[in-house]
Amino acid sequence: MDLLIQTLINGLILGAGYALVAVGLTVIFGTLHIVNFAHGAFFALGAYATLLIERAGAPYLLAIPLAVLCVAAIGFALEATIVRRALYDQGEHGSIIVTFAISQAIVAAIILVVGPDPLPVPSPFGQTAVSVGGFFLSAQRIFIAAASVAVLAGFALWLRRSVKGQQILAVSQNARGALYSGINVPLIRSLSFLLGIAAAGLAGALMGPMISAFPTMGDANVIVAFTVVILGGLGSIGGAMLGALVIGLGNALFETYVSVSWTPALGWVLVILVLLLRPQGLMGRAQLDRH
Amino acid sequence: MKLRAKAALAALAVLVATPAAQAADPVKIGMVLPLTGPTAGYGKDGKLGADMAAAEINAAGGILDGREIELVYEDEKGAPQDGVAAVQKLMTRERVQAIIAGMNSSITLAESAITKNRILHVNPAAQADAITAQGSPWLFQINNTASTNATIFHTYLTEQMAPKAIAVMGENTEFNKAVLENLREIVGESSVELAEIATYDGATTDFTSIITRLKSTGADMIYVIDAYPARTAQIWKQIRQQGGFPMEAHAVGTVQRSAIVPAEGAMEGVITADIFIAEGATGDMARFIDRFTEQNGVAPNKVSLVVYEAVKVVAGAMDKAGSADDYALISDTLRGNVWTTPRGALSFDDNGRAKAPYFYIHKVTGEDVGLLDTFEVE
Amino acid sequence: MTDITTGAPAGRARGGSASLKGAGLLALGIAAALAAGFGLGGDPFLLNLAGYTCGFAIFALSVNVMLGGLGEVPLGHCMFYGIGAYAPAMAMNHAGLPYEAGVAIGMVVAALIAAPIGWLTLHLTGAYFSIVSWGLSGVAMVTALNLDVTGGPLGLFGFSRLAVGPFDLSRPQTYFFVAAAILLAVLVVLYHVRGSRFGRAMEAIRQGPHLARSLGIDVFRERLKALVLSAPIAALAGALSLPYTQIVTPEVMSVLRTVDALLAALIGGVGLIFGPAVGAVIFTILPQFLDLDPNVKVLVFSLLIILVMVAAPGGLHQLWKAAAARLSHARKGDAP
Amino acid sequence: MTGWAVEAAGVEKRYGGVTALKGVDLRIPEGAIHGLIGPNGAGKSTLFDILCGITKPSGGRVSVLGMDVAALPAHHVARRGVGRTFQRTATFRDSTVRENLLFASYGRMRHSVLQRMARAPAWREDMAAFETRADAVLETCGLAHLSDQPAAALAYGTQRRLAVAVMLMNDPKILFLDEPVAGMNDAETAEFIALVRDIARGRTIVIVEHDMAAIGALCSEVLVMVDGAQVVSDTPERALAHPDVVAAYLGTDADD
Repeated sequence: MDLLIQTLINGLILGAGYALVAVGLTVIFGTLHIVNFAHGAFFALGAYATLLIERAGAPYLLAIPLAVLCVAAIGFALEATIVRRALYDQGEHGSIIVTFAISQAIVAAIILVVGPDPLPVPSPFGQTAVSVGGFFLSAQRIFIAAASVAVLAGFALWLRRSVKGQQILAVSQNARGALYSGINVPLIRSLSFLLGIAAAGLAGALMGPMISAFPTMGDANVIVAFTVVILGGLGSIGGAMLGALVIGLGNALFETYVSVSWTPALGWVLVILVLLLRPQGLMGRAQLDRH
Repeated sequence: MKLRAKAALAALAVLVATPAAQAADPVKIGMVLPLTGPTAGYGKDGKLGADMAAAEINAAGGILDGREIELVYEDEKGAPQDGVAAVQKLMTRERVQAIIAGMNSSITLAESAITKNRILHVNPAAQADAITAQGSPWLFQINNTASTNATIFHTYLTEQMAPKAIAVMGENTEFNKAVLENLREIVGESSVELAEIATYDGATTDFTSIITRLKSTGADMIYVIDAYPARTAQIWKQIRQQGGFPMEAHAVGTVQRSAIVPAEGAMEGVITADIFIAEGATGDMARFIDRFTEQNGVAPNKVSLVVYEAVKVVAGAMDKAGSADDYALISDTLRGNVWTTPRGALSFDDNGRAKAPYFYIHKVTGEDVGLLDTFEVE
Repeated sequence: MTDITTGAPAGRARGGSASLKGAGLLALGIAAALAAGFGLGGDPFLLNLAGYTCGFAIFALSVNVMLGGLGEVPLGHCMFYGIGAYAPAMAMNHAGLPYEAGVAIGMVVAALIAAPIGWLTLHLTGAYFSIVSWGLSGVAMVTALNLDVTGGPLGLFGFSRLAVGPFDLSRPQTYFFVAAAILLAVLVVLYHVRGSRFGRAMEAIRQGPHLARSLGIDVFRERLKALVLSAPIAALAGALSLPYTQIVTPEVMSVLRTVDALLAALIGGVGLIFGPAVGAVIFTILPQFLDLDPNVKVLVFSLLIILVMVAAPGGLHQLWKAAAARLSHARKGDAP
Repeated sequence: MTGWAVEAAGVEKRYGGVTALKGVDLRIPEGAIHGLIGPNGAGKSTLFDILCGITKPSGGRVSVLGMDVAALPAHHVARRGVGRTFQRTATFRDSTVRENLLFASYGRMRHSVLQRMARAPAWREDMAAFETRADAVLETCGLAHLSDQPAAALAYGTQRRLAVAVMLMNDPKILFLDEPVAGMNDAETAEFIALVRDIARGRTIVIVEHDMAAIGALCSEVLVMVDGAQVVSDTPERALAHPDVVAAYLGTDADD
């Protein structure tokens, strides 16, 4: 019983982290129809930015927003120079190549500038673990889960309530219609790209203290994020959260009770099963046939 | 100690006595290291060691009557087919006279299929027994084999630390398999119980559930088998967050500062072992560490050391054999002599395996490992 | 996509010129292979690499059946490549079968596995298909890692005899010629596929699945056929990598391999029948001559790829086309 | 055969919570040119999709050429003589006019890849039959001189003619045209009307169109739909004069 409870706690907290990585992917896909393979690289940039800002003397909690700004600025530069020219309306093929190349370039740049060795990202929550009734909870994980829930809820609310958020939703549902109704579609696309990149940076800043900063730190996390996003339904933020929860709990339970070696296959099997039953994912919209 | 100093003096005498010949063609040695990709850190460490060795050899007048050593680097990117490509390029295009290649066991095995019976191949760091078990006459290994190292370490774990039950977690690699096999054997001869073995995939991002599962077995020792610094740090952090285990150990030869520093103290007290330790070094080793630190601004680690030794041993053997490409002769020279390295006298057996003179049990202390015990390797 | 017409019709003058053009291209390919094979005679490294590149080009062609043919991005295609590499390795090391038998088994198995996989996944399109396909290759990789018969994490190595009939593939020149011959054969087959009823159905589906369906094309069935066709080609490519790599590890099924092939196809041009092959050559041979720090090399290569995509989102052949158009334009309009 | 090319009764279609069609009845006699009009969002395209078997109705009965199209996959419906042009992806834009027709002759060809490689008789016959038919269709649609032009490079009106030519390759018994003259200039429209009259011999044609002049010139009868339901079915003149139709058109912004 205790084992089950600890496992469920692990799974929930794990899921909250996954959601944070996945939400940026899903926003970018939803509005831009770009499969962003560079997400992991921006995740890494978030962790490195946090680390460097902390080294410059800022405390962790201040370093997080500053790091997110830094990553967003890099994202903005890339958007203005590359993404806008090469990707919009070019279909998925171009986006796969370009985002993959961006990712390779960022990882190589990190190795050249900072070096390949993993570096600690200091956090006030550090290695502290809270023990509640015999169950262990890492302070940093609780912080990540809380931040993740707060940020995701705030983001969902902003999408619903604000004018810009509404416009993002409109573009993601029907870019042509949005254009006709006077929405500045290019601006909304740029904004969505920046939001997605910033979310990746935030995830890196929050998870850095747990996994350390190293150039390829994003790779494995982004693979999980892809399963989360597809499971939930590409482009659906609610779906990303639900998918993250399902995969977080599923992985935790499977690892504890079934097999550790086969766990990486679990997410994919879930994805395939769900897609067979609901091709649009758990919370994705059924697409109207448009010719 | 005395013996070692004498050997060093003898080596020095040979070098001094060599007349500084006219600059002949340099002897090219191909260095295959992971310079990009997830294990690029090892490549960086190795390169520092190799460069230092080459600089020392050349400063002392080179080998074979004044020929300089030229190191040609190729990137194996942490993948077998890139390792193979690197070796082939070095052999056929760069026409190197020897190959120094070997960090990861799978990659080294792939590379050794190319070098077998064609060129001198020295594997500095990879440990899997399968590499030198192939019977390649011109393949040599600087590091101990996984089973040699593991036997000593596992005996230490079971006999000296004497836990009731060990829980094991490790990445699904060839290295892990070899270590596990040895562990099963040693544990089988003792009263210690193997509580649980969790083998995870390289893509695993989180270890809490695995650790929860292992803790639930009631084991009083956790033993982690992972050679990847970033993941090592992450695993130990998560073990610490779940309250840790009464006894904690990490596989031989895989704990470097590059894991301990990002672990931010979570590895404090973890028991491990290696063929190298900086703490308390004396004689040649102390001088090596000082020189290295002075030149590079960082202290050397095991990887830097074995790659340094590999270059020195290759150069020394060529020099002594009087040839850079008669591999049968060079190999006989390698086997028939004792080689002085910072660690002491190194000799190679019929399989090309070196045995480190000493084996150290470490305990992680602060940002590095501290010495707990020393064994002489028979 | 206008290039595909070359193989279309018969009976009329146009048909005659098309097959002539096809034969000319084939002759050119054979000449290039012979020139390369003998020209590189003194350089076993380049010959070996060229042999491997031919295998890689075959994989890029297989990927391009899905990419250029159907407009889907088959991220998990590396699974079939991996099956093709593992099959001869397992056949030789476990069953004592010759290499050729293993290659054949691999191709058959790949086709047999492709059918149910396609049935499961080809109802999906776009990013959904890509990512699920990627996931399946991930499952295959975990499987290869955990089974004993695949040699676990170490993989399989120490192959007895890599040879096709009398041709010993451990000799670089032979390896290159065999691989090049197979590459040319695959090109010929794919060229005819493009000109056939099935090839045109694929092209119609790529350009407009709804319109294609309204013309009576069974979209799902043709997509499935495309996958079942491309899988054994990928397996063949995987098998041809063995003489070069000398080892098969689970890493052979890494998604990075598919990404490399996708890049090759996209750089060479997905619409050209030989585009992916040209891309593969650019992709594997070119970096060997960039004498830079490996990380700088990655950086430069990535930036080059981005530059190409910004300048010509359809691949390098778009640049060539544009340049050719400008040239002919300049020639015509030299009066003003 | 009943003499009816299309017989539909009580056709309904719901997407999630949205009802796109609320019980439409439609009968089109064989050989007629029938119009289908209504403001945007009236459900015309959905009805088209259902009649071609692309979309399955949520309720009601649909019979086209005597087939229960709701029970058949779309490509089967197409192979049995039902053709349809689209508003946006009307042609294969990356290919030439001739290639467009080659794609369209899929259903008439039988050769396999191997037969193509061997230049077997099956392939020769297929290609010869194609050439004959393509020449005839190109002639009919006035595209003969453009056969090697890329579709995307054609003038807009010409592209729409190509869309019809693509469908004609299969010699459909019934042809659905989705807003064929939208965006054409007057000359193009006139040419197109002549083309439709020309090809209407021996087949049924159904047109969705906003251009009332074209509808008036071509159709014997029109069905007017508003908001997923039919309002009236009559001759074009009388249908357009119907007060409900006038109200529906005045009450919406009939863009293009």
